[in-house]
Amino acid sequence: MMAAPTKAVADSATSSVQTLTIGKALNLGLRAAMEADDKVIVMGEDVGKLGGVFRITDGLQKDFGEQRVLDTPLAESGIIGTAVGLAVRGFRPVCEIQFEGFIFPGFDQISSQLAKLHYRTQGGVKVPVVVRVPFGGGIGAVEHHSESPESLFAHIGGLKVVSCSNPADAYWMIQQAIRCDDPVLFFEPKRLYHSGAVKAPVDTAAAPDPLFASRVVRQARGARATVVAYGPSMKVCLDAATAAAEEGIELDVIDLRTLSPLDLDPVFESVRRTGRLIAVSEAPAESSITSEIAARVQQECFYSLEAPVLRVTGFDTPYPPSKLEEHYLPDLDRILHAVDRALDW
Amino acid sequence: MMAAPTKAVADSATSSVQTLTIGKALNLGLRAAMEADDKVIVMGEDVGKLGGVFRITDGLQKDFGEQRVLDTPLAESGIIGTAVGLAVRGFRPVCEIQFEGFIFPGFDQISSQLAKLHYRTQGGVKVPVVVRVPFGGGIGAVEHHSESPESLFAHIGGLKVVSCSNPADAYWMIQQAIRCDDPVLFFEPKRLYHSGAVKAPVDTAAAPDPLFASRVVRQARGARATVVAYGPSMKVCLDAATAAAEEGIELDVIDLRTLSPLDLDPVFESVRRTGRLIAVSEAPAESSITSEIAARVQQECFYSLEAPVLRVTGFDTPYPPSKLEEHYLPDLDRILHAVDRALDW
Amino acid sequence: MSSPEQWTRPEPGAGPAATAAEPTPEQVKAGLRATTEGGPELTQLLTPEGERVPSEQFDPYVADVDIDVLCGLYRDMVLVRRGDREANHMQRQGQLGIWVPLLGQEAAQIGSGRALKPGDMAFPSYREHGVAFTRGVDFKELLGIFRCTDQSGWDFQRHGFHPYTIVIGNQVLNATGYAMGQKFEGKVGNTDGDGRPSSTDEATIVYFGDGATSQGDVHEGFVWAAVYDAPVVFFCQNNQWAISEPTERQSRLPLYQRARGYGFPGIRVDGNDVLGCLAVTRWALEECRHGNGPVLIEAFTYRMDAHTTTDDPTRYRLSDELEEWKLKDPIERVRAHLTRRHGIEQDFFDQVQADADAFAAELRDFCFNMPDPPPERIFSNVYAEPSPVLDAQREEYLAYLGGFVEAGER
Amino acid sequence: MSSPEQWTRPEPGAGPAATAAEPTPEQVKAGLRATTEGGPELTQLLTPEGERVPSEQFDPYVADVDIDVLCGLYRDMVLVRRGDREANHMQRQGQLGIWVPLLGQEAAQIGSGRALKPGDMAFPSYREHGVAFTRGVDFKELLGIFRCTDQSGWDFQRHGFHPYTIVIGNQVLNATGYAMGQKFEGKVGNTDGDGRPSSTDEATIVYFGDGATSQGDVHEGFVWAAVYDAPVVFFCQNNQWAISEPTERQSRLPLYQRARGYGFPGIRVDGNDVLGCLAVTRWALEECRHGNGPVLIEAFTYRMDAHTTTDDPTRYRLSDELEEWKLKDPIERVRAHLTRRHGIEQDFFDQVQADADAFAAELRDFCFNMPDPPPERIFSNVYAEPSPVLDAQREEYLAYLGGFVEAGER
Ligand SMILES: Cc1ncc(C[n+]2csc(CCOP(=O)(O)OP(=O)(O)O)c2C)c(N)n1
Ligand SMILES: Cc1ncc(C[n+]2csc(CCOP(=O)(O)OP(=O)(O)O)c2C)c(N)n1
Ligand SMILES: [Mg+2]
Ligand SMILES: [Mg+2]
Repeated sequence: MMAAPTKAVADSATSSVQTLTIGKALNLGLRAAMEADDKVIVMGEDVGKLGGVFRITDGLQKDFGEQRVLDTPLAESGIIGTAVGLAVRGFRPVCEIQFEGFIFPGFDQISSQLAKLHYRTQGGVKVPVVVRVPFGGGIGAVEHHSESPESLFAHIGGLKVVSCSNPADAYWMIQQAIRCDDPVLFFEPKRLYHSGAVKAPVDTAAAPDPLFASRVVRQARGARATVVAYGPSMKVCLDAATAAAEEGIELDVIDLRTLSPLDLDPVFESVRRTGRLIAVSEAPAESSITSEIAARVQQECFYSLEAPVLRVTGFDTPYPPSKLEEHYLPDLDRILHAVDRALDW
Repeated sequence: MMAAPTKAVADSATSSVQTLTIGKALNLGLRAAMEADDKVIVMGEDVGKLGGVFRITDGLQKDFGEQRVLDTPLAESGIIGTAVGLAVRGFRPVCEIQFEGFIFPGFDQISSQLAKLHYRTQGGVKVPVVVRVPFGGGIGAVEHHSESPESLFAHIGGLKVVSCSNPADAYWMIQQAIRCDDPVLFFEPKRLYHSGAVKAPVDTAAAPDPLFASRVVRQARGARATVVAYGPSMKVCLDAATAAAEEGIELDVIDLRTLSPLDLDPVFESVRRTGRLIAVSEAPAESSITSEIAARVQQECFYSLEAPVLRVTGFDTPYPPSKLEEHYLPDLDRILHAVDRALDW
Repeated sequence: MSSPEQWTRPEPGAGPAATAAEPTPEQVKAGLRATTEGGPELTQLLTPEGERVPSEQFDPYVADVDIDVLCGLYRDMVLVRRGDREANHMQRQGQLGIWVPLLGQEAAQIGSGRALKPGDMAFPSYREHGVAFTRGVDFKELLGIFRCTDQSGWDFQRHGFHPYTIVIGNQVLNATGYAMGQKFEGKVGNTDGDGRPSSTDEATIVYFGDGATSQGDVHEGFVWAAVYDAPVVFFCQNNQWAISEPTERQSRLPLYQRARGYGFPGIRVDGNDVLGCLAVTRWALEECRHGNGPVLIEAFTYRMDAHTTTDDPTRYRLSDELEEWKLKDPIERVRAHLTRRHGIEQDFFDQVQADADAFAAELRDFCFNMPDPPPERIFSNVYAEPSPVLDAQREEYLAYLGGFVEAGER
Repeated sequence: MSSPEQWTRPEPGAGPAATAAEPTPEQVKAGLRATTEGGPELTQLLTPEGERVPSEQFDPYVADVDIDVLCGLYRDMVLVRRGDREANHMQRQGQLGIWVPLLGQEAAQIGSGRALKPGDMAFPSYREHGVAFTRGVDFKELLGIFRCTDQSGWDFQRHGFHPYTIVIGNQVLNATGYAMGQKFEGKVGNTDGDGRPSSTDEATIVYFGDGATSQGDVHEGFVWAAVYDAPVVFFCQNNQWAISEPTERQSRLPLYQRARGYGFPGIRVDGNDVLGCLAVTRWALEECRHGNGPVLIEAFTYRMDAHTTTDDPTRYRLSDELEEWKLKDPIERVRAHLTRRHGIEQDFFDQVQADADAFAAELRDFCFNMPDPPPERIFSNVYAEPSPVLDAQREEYLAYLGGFVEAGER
């Protein structure tokens, strides 16, 4: 049985409000989850002594031991595949994939076992595995270290896919994902892990929002367009909204948080007011989550749309050499340009 | 150097017109490609003596030998990964994945190497590998044998994805895919392989349509809606159009043929006339090719649409026990129901 | 599971017959002619002729196998074969979408399955109907998978028998993870008050084929198990074929030798020798329970029928081969042993045959009356926790279906 | 390539220095104290002290290595180390996004790389700058990858050197496929007119690390190569660490023994002994060219620097370990050997040092002047054949960019 997380959390923090980066919030969230339930184990490459290449699991092995924080052999199918077995046994494994570009060797175990065991057994087997995936670009990295493959998992039934964009969500969502009885792909905005720009106070005692719900993060009477995004794109969208407001154009901004199943009701509601939607993501547009948003919004808000849903995304190419990523990634200008196009449609 | 394929084909067929199933057309197409270019090799599980579990490679090992038709060890990453190496060496491997549900162990080699080598090397390395994937449901099979994962590959830059729906396309598209210098994921409608219902005359001497182009397969003045689909769904869409016509409602029907990059110009053109679009696919709708179609059509045809783009697809679940697949798969009634909804919008 | 032209019902064919209760003169002759194969490394406790071969290492593991136990193993194998044949036949009659025959692998499955204790966990592939039987999973519970009304039908925890896994190799990693969990929970290497190994120690066994050994997942399972000393027995049924591909397409060396490269024991046992399989698996499981796992067992056996009911083995293998393996039939040798060495009378064999017939009849009745699942099943248990998107899809679809009902259609 | 806080430029650190041309007294003392490690199975032709150890099996493979060749190998290693240090330094200065040091692995890379013939093909991982050097790939051509202006910069065919592969294990399968192609094209096992092995026979070598051995792809490469007798040398540089994980996290047994389970030879060579690496790799390549491949070589070496410039090894390993391995430095032992056994004078070492400095200066100049790629590069070579969708995206984006130019922005 799990203790109520809020209690455990309160115990482990001296005050209930701390100013945290996303990386530190994740670290504390993991720690709280491990304290609350000794079936929670952390596994992955270099997550032990090193604390992960991003230090998200820093200190956990020291405090919880080698049997709860496993430096695994170097193979992602092995990580996911053994996590499935551990979950069948009653554990709640939290797997770290070192970079999103290395999740693909584990794709089969994710799509064939992790996503389907519960369905296959009519609910007889639960596989509460969390797969943590640092994702996204903008860190000046070499190939395979800057991709955004989340849409691939959103297409697969049986998986839940979420992404956090700020420290409070990072802290709470990771705990909620671990408590969730479904497999959760947890996409973390690696560019922002240690960024001071999104550092924020986190009240570790306050009741969190539900995990599988999007959130309106900026709303204005008279807003003329809606911007929807998730994870690393949230910051740039909020910056764009600030810039637009300075020019007198108010934007609603919505953080999806849950990428599958999508919680689009707040988006529909906003679009019905604004008449315009810009969907933003670093991933290629083709057959993606932003496609899905456009497809569903054009259906639900058919008579409200004053312009088509526009998308600001990565291009339909492999991730380019990162010297070019400023061109590849949605930035403030491209978002504002899309807003302008929508307004001028 | 490759001989012109038409010549080789003419040699191997007694008359230039034969009535073929899709399965036989693929078999003859593969044979023609192997005759035209001795760098073409076929590899996969059971493709040799057995001729593949669907017999698509029937007789090829007998005639071309064990070095050109390889019964490989049982591992899909191995199949794709060695095919990449063979392609780097100058071969043109055609890999058979036994059923689409077993492509996932090969996902990493597809997304990390097959899709990216050409880009990574600025064109220095070509990887002309064709990955043949029998896909789709309706065959009363057990789990993992009825899925439609094509959208996952459409999302990955660097891959081309196609699907054939009739014997003539099967015969020509497989040869064109093999001649193409890009990696091609070739999705074959397994349900129709040996179906008499889509058996048709194939002129093995006639010049084929381009590979990466969609095709309007039914068009009528005064058509009131457009239906777009691909592969195994084409037959049911055409049947639906016939049924609708009997009730006085004409439909344009478009066979996508190329799923990535999408060739949507004919769709835009049609929708501008009809004002309505139904996109049909057996795959789950979420973050899929049908999402992409909806997203792009709502943008390109914003002022022409009289109803939102509607989708008739598999549900966002794992593929169900196949006793239920008649409910899961788009059928004539569901398509006509969508047409009605679009007309009544 | 691979199925050429799966939607075409094949003609009822003349598959190998279920073993008759009484050996024919040919069978006796054949048994005598039978030679041991599988190389000198093969562990065998019962020859094809039914002779007991002593083994210093493994005899202790079957010291308790008296005549009753032997008769029980015989009965297990006959029932399982009978059930297998019945299911195969029902597939021919269109009652099942497909069947995956175990014919010829009864000894490997019953021997290893009976070696398990209730607290152990077995991870099957898709052919382990015999193992299922030993785990108390009713044959009837298997049928849903093959009738395609279901994807897995039993309570895995109660039976210690994980759902079938179709994607080759996947279960090897899942089993290894499960075994790691047994270890992490302290269920390995304990001693009771008297210093003897604790009876509550646990182990895991995972089944896979010769073809599966090529998959990366199987390798990674070996790596993980070795690194974490996981209490898992890797039980490879080398039935000589991976659909149409002989074992030479997967390996240069006997498969049990694969273990050499990882630093844990690998052993080849005669997979048609139920006693040998029992002994070797008991030994391997004890190694695991004591904390000395993992172990690889290669059970050298033969797939006597097609890969599945949709397969046509005449395209790729000679019937001579089958004839030769018939001489090594796993059931016949136990019958010969029971008759010649233990004087078991015909009565017993008749009774087993009657039980098997009843078993088959029950199976048949059940199968013919299996209900189709309701359309709602498509949407159930996709997630353990609710999904509003899916709920909406279900409601929309059911309303749509309801429309037909109202309209009197469908 | 894994990079904690990659966007934060770390402080310039005091990494191990490039080997000075002249051994310090400490170095000499250290060399004398150095002990052989890697177990008794280690093949070694040159001890850490610079003594030549005879080997019946491998001496014939270095019979042609005269003093000039030895000096050449020494020079190769010094240049490569100097280039490596320079690149590492440039990363600290912000000129490269990341660098992957090869420090300590010079002998494994130069020895094996120099064993290759022009017609052979090498498949590197991401640390094989030394092998690149032996294949005539200019160090400068490597920089684009690490400056992130490019993803691979050389003509693989001309050099017989495949692009770097970052996803662990992938290249092992690609190389195996390539080697299968060599075999299918009849480039293996031929004889010249005089009955001697043909000089046009080819082989492939593929590089990977100790960590990589756990990946399914590496296993599948072994399976394929064994089944198809592919002429491929699997060259595993066991540098003791996979980022922060020691080799024990990947295997119970020495890694070269992995080959046992597949039925091809596996051998452990002192990876800090350039002569040993040359000999063993030549032998293995000949095995392959003669049609007896594959072969696994484990080069037992040490990663003397961090995993990459973004890694901080002080978090997971003791500096003692590094100190011990310094005694086994791959360059020092050749210098000692050249000095003591061949009387090579200081002049030579001075000249090599000067060459190395020039090499580094050139590299540095080049790096500081590398242009950024144009935005169009994003869209080029996604496909070999045109894609109208992508063409439209490119045009739209370039037009959008053009708008800024017109507006005088950006
Ligand atoms: C990953 C994967 N690839 C392909 C298949 C199709 N397939 C089903 S069984 C089989 C052969 C398996 O052979 P083996 O491992 O020897 O087991 P056996 O069927 O002989 O018991 C194949 C190729 C599959 N199920 N999974
Ligand atoms: C599939 C995959 N998973 C994870 C990584 C991240 N990663 C890069 S290098 C490395 C360690 C590799 O260790 P080893 O194989 O010993 O090679 P070395 O770096 O020591 O040369 C890891 C985990 C990767 N590149 N690819
Ligand atoms: Mg088999
Ligand atoms: Mg290493």
